[in-house]
Amino acid sequence: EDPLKVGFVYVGPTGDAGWSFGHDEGRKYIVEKFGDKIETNYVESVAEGADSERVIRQLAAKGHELIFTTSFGYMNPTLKVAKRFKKVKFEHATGYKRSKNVGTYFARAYQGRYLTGLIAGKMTKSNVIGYVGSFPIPEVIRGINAFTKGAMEANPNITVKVVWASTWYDPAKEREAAETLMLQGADVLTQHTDSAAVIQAAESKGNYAIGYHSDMSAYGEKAHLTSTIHNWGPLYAAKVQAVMDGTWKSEDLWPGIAEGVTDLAPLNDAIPADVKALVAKKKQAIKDGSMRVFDGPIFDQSGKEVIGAGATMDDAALKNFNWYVKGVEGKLPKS
Amino acid sequence: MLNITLEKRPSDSKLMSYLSPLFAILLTLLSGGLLFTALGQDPFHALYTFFVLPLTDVYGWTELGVKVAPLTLCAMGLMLCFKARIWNIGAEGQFILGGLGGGYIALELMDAEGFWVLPLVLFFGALSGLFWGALTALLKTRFGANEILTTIMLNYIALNWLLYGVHGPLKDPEGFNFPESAMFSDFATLPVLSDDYRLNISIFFALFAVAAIWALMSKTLLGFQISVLGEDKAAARFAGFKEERLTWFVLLACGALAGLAGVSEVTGSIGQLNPYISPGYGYAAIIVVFLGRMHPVGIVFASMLLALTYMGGEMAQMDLALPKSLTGLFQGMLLFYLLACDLLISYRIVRKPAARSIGSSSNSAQA
Amino acid sequence: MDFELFTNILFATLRTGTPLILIALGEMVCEKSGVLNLGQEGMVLMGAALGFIAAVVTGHAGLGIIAAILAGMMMSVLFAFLAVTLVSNQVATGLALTIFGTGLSGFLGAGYVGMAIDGIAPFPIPLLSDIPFIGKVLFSHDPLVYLSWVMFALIFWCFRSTRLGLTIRAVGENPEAANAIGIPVMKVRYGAILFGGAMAGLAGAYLSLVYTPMWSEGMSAGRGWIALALVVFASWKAERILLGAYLFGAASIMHLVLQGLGFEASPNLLAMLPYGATIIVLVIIASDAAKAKLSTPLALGQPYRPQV
Amino acid sequence: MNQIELNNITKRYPGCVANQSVELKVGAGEIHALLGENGAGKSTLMKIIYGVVKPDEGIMRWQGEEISVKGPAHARELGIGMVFQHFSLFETLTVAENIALSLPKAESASMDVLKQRIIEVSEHYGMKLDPNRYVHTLSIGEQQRVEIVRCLLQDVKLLILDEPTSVLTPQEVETLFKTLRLLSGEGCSILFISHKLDEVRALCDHATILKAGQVSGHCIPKDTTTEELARLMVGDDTPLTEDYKKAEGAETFLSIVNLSHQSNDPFACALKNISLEVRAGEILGIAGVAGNGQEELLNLISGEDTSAKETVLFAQKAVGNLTPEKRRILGLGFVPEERLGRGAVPDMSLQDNGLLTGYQGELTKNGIINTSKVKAFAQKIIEKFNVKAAGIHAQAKSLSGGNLQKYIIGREILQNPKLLVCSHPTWGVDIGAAILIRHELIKLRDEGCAILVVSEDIDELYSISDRICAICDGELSPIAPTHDVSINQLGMWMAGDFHALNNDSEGAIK
Ligand SMILES: Nc1ncnc2c1ncn2[C@@H]1O[C@H](COP(=O)(O)OP(=O)(O)OP(=O)(O)O)[C@@H](O)[C@H]1O
Ligand SMILES: Nc1ncnc2c1ncn2[C@@H]1O[C@H](COP(=O)(O)OP(=O)(O)OP(=O)(O)O)[C@@H](O)[C@H]1O
Ligand SMILES: [Mg+2]
Ligand SMILES: [Mg+2]
Repeated sequence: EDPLKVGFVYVGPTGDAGWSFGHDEGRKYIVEKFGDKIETNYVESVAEGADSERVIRQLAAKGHELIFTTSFGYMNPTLKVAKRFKKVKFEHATGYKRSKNVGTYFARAYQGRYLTGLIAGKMTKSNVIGYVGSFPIPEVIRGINAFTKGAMEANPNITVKVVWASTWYDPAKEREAAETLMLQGADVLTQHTDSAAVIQAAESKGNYAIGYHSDMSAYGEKAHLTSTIHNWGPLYAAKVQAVMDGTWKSEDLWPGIAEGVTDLAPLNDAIPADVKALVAKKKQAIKDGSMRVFDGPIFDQSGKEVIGAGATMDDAALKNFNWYVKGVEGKLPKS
Repeated sequence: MLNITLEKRPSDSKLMSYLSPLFAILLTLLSGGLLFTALGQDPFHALYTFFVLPLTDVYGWTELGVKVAPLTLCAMGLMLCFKARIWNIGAEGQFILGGLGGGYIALELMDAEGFWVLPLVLFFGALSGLFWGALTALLKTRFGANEILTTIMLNYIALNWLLYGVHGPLKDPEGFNFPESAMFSDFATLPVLSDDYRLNISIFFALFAVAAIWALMSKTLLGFQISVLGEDKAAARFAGFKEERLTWFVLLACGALAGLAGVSEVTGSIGQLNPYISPGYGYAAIIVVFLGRMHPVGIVFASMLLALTYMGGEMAQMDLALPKSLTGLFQGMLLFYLLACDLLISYRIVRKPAARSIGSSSNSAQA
Repeated sequence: MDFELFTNILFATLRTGTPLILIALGEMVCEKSGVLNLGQEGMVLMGAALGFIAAVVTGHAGLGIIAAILAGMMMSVLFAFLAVTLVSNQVATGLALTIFGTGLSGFLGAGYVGMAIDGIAPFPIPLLSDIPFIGKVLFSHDPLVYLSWVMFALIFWCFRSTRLGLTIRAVGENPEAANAIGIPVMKVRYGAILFGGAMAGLAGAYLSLVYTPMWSEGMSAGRGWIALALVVFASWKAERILLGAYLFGAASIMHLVLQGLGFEASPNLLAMLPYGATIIVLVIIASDAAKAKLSTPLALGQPYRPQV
Repeated sequence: MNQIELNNITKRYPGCVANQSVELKVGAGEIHALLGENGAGKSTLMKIIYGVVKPDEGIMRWQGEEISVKGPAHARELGIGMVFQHFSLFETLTVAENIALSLPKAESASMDVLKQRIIEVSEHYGMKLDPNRYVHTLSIGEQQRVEIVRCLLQDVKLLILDEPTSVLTPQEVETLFKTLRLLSGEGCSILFISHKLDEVRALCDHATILKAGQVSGHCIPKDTTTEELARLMVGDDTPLTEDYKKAEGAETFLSIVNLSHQSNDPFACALKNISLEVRAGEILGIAGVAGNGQEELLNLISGEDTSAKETVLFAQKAVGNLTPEKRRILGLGFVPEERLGRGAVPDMSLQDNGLLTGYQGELTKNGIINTSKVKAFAQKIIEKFNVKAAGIHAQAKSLSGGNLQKYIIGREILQNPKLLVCSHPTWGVDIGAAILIRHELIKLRDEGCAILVVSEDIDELYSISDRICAICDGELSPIAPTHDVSINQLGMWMAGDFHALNNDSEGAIK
């Protein structure tokens, strides 16, 4: 029998230690797991404009039965191709539009962000934590808020300073943003951009940093406290299995720490044992569902209680985050 | 002993100006073949995958058209500028602004119904591109600022305006704050030629632009003036051609054409505004103009060739797992070879008996 | 703004300006000889990629720098062969070099994306770096920052009081006359282009070995273009290149600093700042047309091939 | 022993043989003239001696030794200096820097020493120079001094001067000759190229005449009449002199009124309060050494540069602020100094170059080009003005200088101008073509066109102008009927001495 052909479309190069790297790790995972029962192909650095539609369509036309389109910008092109190739199953990462043969998935990376926030709050001496943002979209704001919430719980005196680099990927610019934050007193940094420049910046100044997407410890052994990482492998394996079994259906998956899709890289030994224990405890609580990151009370920047104690934010609200929680400094830019 | 030297031709060779692109393509294929061999691929299969496979079905040809249309539109505008030796690198910014301006109108007219919507959107797109071209023209004619540099800066600024728009005021209110606009209404979407394919009527805009600019350059005094300005500024001034006006004209025309390309892209293949509306068409069009020898028909072929390198690059990734950067490599090579072969237009290679340096062979001379 | 922050901003400004200085000084020498090389971006990227690869392979960042310089020079030989020997259009050749270099660096560097190396560490100059304020701002940098000053001084001196400087200027002003009095025009141009390539390669090394020790495709992110603008801004004067590069560095730091200071504006609008500033400066420079003409290499961009 | 000896030198260029089996001998201390028509191969031969051009065949002996000159640096080492027909100076460098560039490294090591030597040498030979001045601030005469001093700084044994006098005032020529005689007395050989046969007779000991690349004769200039020299150069069949009747002119067409102008080009010469009138049916000649404001004045007349409205009038209509296009409509025709790169676009065909200024007439309609009419126009110029070209599709750059000039003048004349402005109409044009061009100008004048001619060739101005004047440093001398101005007085005017009275005993020529 012919192997099942699975296609992947990446927005960046596969070796970027960032977003696309994580997805390609997922691809390798299923190759490992299913062996010659499947055949995978990928196209990297596919621009999110009109070209992506052709690439997705080509993959479909070449007989791929399951196609993962792994960036937000592929949402509408994926839907357009899916309309034409009704038998092919599509999985679009980070999007919100689905159809009969298009499902969506994402990771609850904010859960990891919360845990790293705890560490940052404990590790800062200056009580200023720097956050290099890419663009103020809900995904990023959610991360900032989860991180700040964790940090505030660990240390109510901190503030989180955000600088928007206005790029997903420009190492020098990310580095400049990190430097700027350190100039303004930040001694722990984290980033929601794709390169490890922020880690390097922290390392060079003897400060701490927390990575994102993949284990970035190689870029700063002293500075790197941990990273929030994605483990797409199990999720992809489940989807492949479902297609093989004929049980695939369009759904919106948002797995997190409980499913092992979101996780933390190994913690730096500089982190005191009690902090490690705190992180482990909270992680367990998230895993077993006894706690959710955005359980109330949650205050906005003005100190007004937005979510009361005992309440929690639902997923719809999380997906539409467009305000900062208490502890973040500065105003959320309207764009 | 024979040695090879270059000798300037008294008059440029017409034949060579046609042959040079062919030589360049052959050399590129040859080098490409060697490169593929070095990468452990069967060179013929790899070249086939890169240059033939994308065009083995109707779909491939229509997709070629999808890329050729914006490339040709931008390139026709740039050709006008380059003919006048105005090194406008700004088609990218003009393209983006065209998309942004047209897209803005399309979003404003979301609820409007009627066939006037699309022309209005296209018009505004072209107008926005024209406005961006006008900035360059103003900076150049009024302040004498070098256009290569101002256009590059304006490209960055245009991109940031687009980002500002899609992250801010033009964001889809129902889009979960993601940086894209709502999808445009059907009345603001370019009709496709066939429901099976993406190719839309913007290909006719491109063809029309080719015809119009060909006529402009070969039949009208204005076109003649543009050529003279480019060939020889002093002669243009001497003849009384108005440098400033011509500069304005070519930059505005280029802006409008690139803007039209931009708005056609957003109202055509994309259907909304997002941060990625141009995969660098404005820059690629520069190569197209040089490859196409600054001639409208040449530009059509060059656009097709360049579009093919993009599609071939995708094919090579899918089928041969080769990296994407091959596309740039091929494009660079093609241009290099073309520039090198162009030498043959105004020079010829001659094999001369080595100049008998004075004195060195004196004995025989004396004898 | 407190004093410490001010010190730090100045320090960061010097770092940010450094790659621009390296590229722009190289391009300035090249343009002084009458050759316009728009391929900076491609050469920088090749320098960054090959420098990084060499550093990974050999384990020595120093060797990486040498490799980067060689890579920049190799690219510039290609340019020189076309633009000088084969008298091709310099604008087109430069653009081709940028496209080619971007593609080739991405291609060669593909296997090295995401690798980490120990970059070149800062080297605070003993004693000097202990001076308050000045020591921090000027003397606590990495070696390439100091090297950029050395190169600046060399080039400044070269054009102010050496025969070499005169020769280069002569070739850039009137290659025909230079040939007639026996200056080897082609050789001088080759030399200037190669020097430009070496400096661009060095700038690439700065990015991939010092500033952010990693390789990523297109990591120069348009700095080559900015440097080209700087040369015009500086009216082909080394001291003004230094000034311009630091101004630009300050502008690109400031749009981040302003955010940190709670300045309320769209980050996208702020990101336009350096580019807008560059245009304004270009306008100011160009408006003094008479002066500009005196400092512009008169034969800039004109191919020349002596007839023998 | 001869200082230098050339045997059997041949140099071929694509399409022509510039030198064919040329023999030349110059003794020590001898001043040797090289004569010939345009394109005869004089400059090429000199460049071969100086090592700029490599010969295809032949032998060169230097002080009896066979040598092969590797390049200008080598030539200078040997003691050969050359002043080119087209200066090889760098305008943005100082005098001292310009000179340093052509000296061996060791000799230019110290700028201060060099400057001192420049002052000494230049004073010794009576050509004062300030080493600190920028070349673009120097007059043409001063620039030439730089070229010569540059040669003299080294122990020069052979000095080559390629048409050094074409850009000098008569007085400057005298100074130069004194210097050259001094040099010759010191044992330095001189190779002197000039088209001005009187000068050759006054200065040179021997002359070699080149024709179409070959040596066509030798003579001793002092013992040969100017007429005979000319015959040796051009052959028997060409008429040598033309005598035109002077005309009076009718009503004024062009008036320039108190025109002062400083363009924003730092290398440009400022014009100071210039007034002149050109009448229909006359030719006004303006003499002057290049770079004294001729360019700027002509640009203001042609409209390529503009001035206050009332400073330039065409038939009483103020046009100072109008564009060239509008002035052409009012009847302007213009033949600029640069043929290629202004008067004609080098890479365009003759057909397109006809359209270049002919676009206002019937060649276009509503902005659309009438191709067949453009072709007919180009064909007509070629036929009427006897232009030798491969046809209307030939690129302008493929024509020889003289033929292109005929084409350009033809193009302007065939548009029936009311005012024709000509800059150096026969510069670098051989004698046959020059006669044709002058003849056409006179014919146009007699048809009632107002003509303004700017030239450095004084003989030509005397031959065709009805009234004459000179320009120096942006100022215009008095204007007088040609008959009433002596060569001497014109020379004073060219040197800026406008009050010099016409008290010269020789009186006006002709
Ligand atoms: N670089 C060149 N390429 C081709 N032909 C050339 C070149 N230089 C000179 N010639 C041709 O060689 C011939 C001799 O030129 P040359 O300059 O020596 O003449 P000349 O006697 O100095 O003339 P003139 O009196 O005008 O200075 C001319 O026909 C000229 O067109
Ligand atoms: N630099 C050059 N490069 C190539 N060809 C040249 C060059 N100079 C001159 N020629 C060619 O040499 C030929 C003679 O040119 P030149 O201008 O010296 O003619 P000429 O003998 O002076 O004729 P005329 O009397 O018409 O001025 C022309 O056909 C021209 O194409
Ligand atoms: Mg000559
Ligand atoms: Mg001639």
